[in-house]
Amino acid sequence: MPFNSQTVLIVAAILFALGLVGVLTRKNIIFILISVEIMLNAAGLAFVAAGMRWGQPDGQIMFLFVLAMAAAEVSVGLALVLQAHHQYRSLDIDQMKALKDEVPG
Amino acid sequence: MPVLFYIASVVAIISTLMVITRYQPIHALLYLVVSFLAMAMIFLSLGAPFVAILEIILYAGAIIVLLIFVVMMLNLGKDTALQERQWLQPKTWVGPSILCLVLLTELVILLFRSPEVPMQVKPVPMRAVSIALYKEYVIAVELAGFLLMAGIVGAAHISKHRKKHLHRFLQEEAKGPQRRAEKLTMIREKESTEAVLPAEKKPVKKT
Amino acid sequence: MILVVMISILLVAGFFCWLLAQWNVSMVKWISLSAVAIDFLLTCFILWQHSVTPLLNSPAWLVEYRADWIPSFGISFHLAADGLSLLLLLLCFFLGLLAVACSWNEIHQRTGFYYFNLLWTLAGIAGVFVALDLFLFYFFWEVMLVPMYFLIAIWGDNNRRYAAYKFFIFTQAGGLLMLLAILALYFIHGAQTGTYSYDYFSLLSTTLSPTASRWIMMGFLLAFVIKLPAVPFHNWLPDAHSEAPTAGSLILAGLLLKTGAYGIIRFVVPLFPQAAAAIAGWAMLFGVIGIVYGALMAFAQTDIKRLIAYTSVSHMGFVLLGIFSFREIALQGVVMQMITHGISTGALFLLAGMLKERLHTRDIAQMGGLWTSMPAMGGMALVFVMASLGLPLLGNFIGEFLVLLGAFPANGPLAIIATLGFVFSALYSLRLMQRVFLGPLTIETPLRDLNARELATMIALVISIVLLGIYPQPVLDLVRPTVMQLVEGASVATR
Amino acid sequence: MNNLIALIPAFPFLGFLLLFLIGRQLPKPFIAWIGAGTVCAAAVLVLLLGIQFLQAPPADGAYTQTLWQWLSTGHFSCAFRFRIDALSLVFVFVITFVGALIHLYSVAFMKEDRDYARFFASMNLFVFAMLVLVMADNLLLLYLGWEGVGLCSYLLIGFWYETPANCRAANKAFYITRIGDTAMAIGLFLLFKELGTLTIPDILNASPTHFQQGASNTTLIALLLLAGGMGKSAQLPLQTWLPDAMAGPSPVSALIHAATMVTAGVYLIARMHVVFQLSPLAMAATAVVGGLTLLVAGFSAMVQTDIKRILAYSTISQIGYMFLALGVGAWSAAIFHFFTHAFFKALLFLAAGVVIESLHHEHNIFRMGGLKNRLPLVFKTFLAGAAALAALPFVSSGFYSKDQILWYTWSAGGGSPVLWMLGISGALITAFYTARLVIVVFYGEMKTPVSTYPAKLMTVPLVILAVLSVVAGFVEWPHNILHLSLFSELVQKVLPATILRTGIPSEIVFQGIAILLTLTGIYSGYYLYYRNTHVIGQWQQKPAFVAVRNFFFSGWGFDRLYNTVFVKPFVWMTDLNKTDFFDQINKGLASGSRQLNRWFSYSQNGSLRWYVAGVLVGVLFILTLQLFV
Repeated sequence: MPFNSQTVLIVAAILFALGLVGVLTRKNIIFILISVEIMLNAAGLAFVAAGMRWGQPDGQIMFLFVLAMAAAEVSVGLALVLQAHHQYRSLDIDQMKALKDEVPG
Repeated sequence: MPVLFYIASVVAIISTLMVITRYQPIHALLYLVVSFLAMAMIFLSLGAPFVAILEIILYAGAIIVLLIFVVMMLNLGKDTALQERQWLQPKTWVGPSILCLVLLTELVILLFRSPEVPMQVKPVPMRAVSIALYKEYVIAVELAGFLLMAGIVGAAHISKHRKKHLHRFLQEEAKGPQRRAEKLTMIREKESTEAVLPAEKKPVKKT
Repeated sequence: MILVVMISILLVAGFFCWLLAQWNVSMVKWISLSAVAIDFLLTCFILWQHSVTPLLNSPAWLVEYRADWIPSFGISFHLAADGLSLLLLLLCFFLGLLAVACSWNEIHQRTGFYYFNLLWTLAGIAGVFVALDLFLFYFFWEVMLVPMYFLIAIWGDNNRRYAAYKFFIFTQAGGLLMLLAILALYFIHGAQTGTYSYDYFSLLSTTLSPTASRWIMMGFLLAFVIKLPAVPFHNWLPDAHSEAPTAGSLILAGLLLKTGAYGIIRFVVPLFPQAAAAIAGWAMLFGVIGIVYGALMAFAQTDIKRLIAYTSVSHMGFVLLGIFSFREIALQGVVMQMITHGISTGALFLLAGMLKERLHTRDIAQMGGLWTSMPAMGGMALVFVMASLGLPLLGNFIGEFLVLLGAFPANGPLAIIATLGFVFSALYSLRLMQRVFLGPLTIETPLRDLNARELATMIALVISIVLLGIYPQPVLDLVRPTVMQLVEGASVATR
Repeated sequence: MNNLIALIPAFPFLGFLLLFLIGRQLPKPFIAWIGAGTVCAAAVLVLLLGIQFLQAPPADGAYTQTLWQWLSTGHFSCAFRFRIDALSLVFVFVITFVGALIHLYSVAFMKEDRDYARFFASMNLFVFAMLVLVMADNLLLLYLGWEGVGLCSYLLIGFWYETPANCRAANKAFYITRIGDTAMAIGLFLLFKELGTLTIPDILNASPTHFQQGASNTTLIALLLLAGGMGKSAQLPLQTWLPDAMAGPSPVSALIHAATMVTAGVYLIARMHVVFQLSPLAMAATAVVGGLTLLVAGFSAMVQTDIKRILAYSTISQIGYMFLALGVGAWSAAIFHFFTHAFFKALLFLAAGVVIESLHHEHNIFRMGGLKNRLPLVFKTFLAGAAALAALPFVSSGFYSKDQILWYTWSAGGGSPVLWMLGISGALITAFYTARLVIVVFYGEMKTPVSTYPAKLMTVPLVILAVLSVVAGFVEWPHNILHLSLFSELVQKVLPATILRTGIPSEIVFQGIAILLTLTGIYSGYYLYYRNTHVIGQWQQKPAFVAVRNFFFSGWGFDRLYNTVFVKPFVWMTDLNKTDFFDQINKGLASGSRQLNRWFSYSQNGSLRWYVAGVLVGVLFILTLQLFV
């Protein structure tokens, strides 16, 4: 397999898909957060790869922003996890359905 | 370099696969570290050493540590693993996996439509990255700063409250002062009547 | 300028009512009464001014005011009144006075906000009657709609939320169609002439392709027939009328419906003469259906306000029939019908409100024999019931007769069916009279007959309806230039 | 004098206004003065006017006075203009004169009533409206009066409104006449469309040149006007309201439902005679309607037991004679019969009112009887009226007018033996039921004691009317007896003279037959109800007789027919759609969108996984689009 930009992007796509599977299948919020991290990371890889394809620094800068965002996301997300654990005594995502719409009668 | 890249990619993919299939949170996190390290290798092989180092420091270092802290704090151990084991039956994961597979296939097909361009690995120096960062993207950097700040404050705020609080919109409507006063007197009356009753019927706890 | 003053008096007085209600409620009533009274006198003054000079020779537009509003979009603050507008303004302020008077003791909660809404609705209606910039027209159209919504939704009867929503959705749907039509006209006109303007007179000169003209006209027409209302868009009316407070019903029946008719006369026919002529037959048909259907529905109702509401549907059918016959006599009849229907139906709603105040019900099955205890009210009711069934000597007859007389050459069979409306109107009117005032007395509790305030309002209405019945000539002369223009425009179009 | 004719309706109108506005505060004598006084003043004015008219007729045959321009728009213009010509004069005279007498009578009759002011207000308004009707210069003003009298009729039939039956009768009267009125309104529209004017003299002048003889539009207009007249004058098939209208007080029945309002149809047709003459079909229709009505109503009158209903059916029948006369072209004969009928029928109703009041509001004639000696004055006056109704030869006014009609139904231009047969059998029936009425009420043994005796104010009008019932006929004699035809000379200033056919048997033959039949009718009434009362009793054993009797009694089942054909389906239909069919459409729209909302709500299930899957599906959708585009 030649070392093309596509190859790198395919790797990123595979990682992204794996992260997505994680988000979709797991029950525990921690696992979901982890999977989100994988997806963000995969997106970052795609950025970097695209930047390197043109030999420009912009891709790396985008990766930096993704990184910052991931950090903020993880910190808020984990705070929410703690809070959820306190209130629901569980980290089961299926128990948290406060946004469910009440079907009118 | 391609060889390095391929090896790292395979490691990354396998370890990621392990992440999403583990039942124990701590195992998953350890595989995630491997995955991140492999990713750092990929970055290196692409000629982006700065990013590779950041990947290791921030992702594999800071974020993973945060996650591990939380896992330890909440004592997520066997119970969680059991729950996940019971949950992760084929019927729950086959459907989403197929969807994701379709997505992946489509992405791959789309990727192969564009002309194949061989990758010339030519490292972009850190200097260029820094100049671009503080020149063209300076506003974005500021915004990222805001974001992190907000993240920190938000995290601090959210994790501070211990009691279950409803949003004010969700609270009972029209709780005027008069009504509250009525309620208070009602409660008092109730207590006074209960005072006459035998002791074991008294409310156990008063907050 | 005087038109601007009129409208702003109402708007400002409305604000003051809202603000001052916290301190002094009775002052609020007096403020609103005097604001409407001043406007009424101003309108009388304009009419008097123009009656000194012979009306028939004066130009069609008697008062005009124009200022730039948003010049970059061609939006101007353009108000003008011809005989028709002035007449409707007079009706607007006359009924406005009665509306203020009849809510004097009826409204006890949020009085300031109530009068704010009342005055703003009146301001919106007055604005609709004089706006000659289409953007401004739409603006006033909405101004009259929203306070009316609040009037129904806050001070209405038990089922007020439903009625208010229904009223709002119906009129708003029509209003949006009209907005689309206005915009389409604006852009087509701009593309043709290069100057983008919402002004009525410049838009009059737009030449439209038949298809475009038909669609744009349908937009306007739908908005207006919903307001009118014509069957099958009349459903909001019974609910809104029956749930609204008395003054609300009065304004709805007396004025809001007239804005629909006014819109057709002022905009639909002059702007799209060919398209209007092309659908004239259908429009007349719907008018006739409205006449018959409204009458049948009115006959079946047991809720007194719903009954009166359906009579409005029936009477407004005459308006549609008359306008689209494009005959001078019929159009004069339409104007008469608008004015007299405003007065007579308004009076009936006032009476229904008084009955509700005394009996706490709107169900005519629970009434009966009220003449014995309230002969004065019975006498007044008789006058207006007779007006509603088109008894000569009272104004409504003139309107209906002229409409039919004019519509007859235009479409004989439809006019004949419409004339059968006379029979149906007798059916529902007498049923109302009999169920409420005649028969054995069913209510034991002593009832108070009309007091001085109520008597004064009713007498004012009786005098006006009788005057219109025996000497309608001033009205006819006043609107003659407008009507003539319309007829000429339509006849050019049909040729 | 020209400037005074507006005062004639103005007086009663003034009375109405005063009584309507402040009537309840006034003491009863005041009300009586206003109510009766204004009509009397009008009557005096009419007498003066009439004398002047007869002495020095105006140049163009009519007095006119314009009050103000009512309406003027386009080429339509109408004024409040009154016009009195010979025809109007006859009507105005009857209205004010009989009206004044009835008002005087009512002053005493209604003395005990709580709503004294309302009664007189309505009566005055009626006189005003009726005067406007007959004095109108244009058809719009005529229509005003036409509807006005309908309103007053409604108000007065339902005068005792606390009884639901009275209100129903009032409503029925209004509804049915309104049907006729609507037809008439359509006729007016058609006339205006054709001629461009509604002014009566203009119509009469323009019609012969504008319309063709027997053209369909002329016929249509004439038939529509006829329908209007049929409604107001209670002719077949719109006659059912009049018997029920007897629910009103007796003076009302006398004034409105006997003397004046119900003859408005006659006036209208006579007024529009030019239009009718242009349409032979409409003339024939008028005659047939009149002929059938007089028979149908006569048969019903034969079996009624309520004294006022008998008179009501006889009124329908007599107006049938007028229509018959109009239809055959005997214009002046119709008006002459109206003239005499107004006196004797008003008399009969007023006398009946006295009888009813004297017997504790007893309406059934079979519970009366023997009143001849108890109420001698009433008996004598009633007898005078009854004689006129039965057309007793030579000594009653009814004889002269009816004989003329019967003669013309054969001999006039539009006449035919069939119509004559209808008329002559009607005469027989009339004589029979009149005799029955008089004998059952006044002869035999007394069944209900007399409780009150009429006041003087009630008997004086009776006497005056009784005298008139006898002598009013003397102004017009049959030609073969005496050449005195004052009435037709007066009326023929407006109405065309009756054209006789040629080759007709001598008039004396018809007179002989008519007299013979009248006497036969009277005798058979006398025989069956006085001499041999058991004959009726024997007949009543037979079911066929009872069935026929009940059929006649119910007014030939018209009420039941209309009830099943019109009223019930109408009420059913309106009730069916009470909640408004179109509202269901809107409600359907609303519930449809609510149902959609419910369906979409299921997607809003709060599960994060579900939302993410939604996003994924969306992404897939976009990518798939990318793939295939």
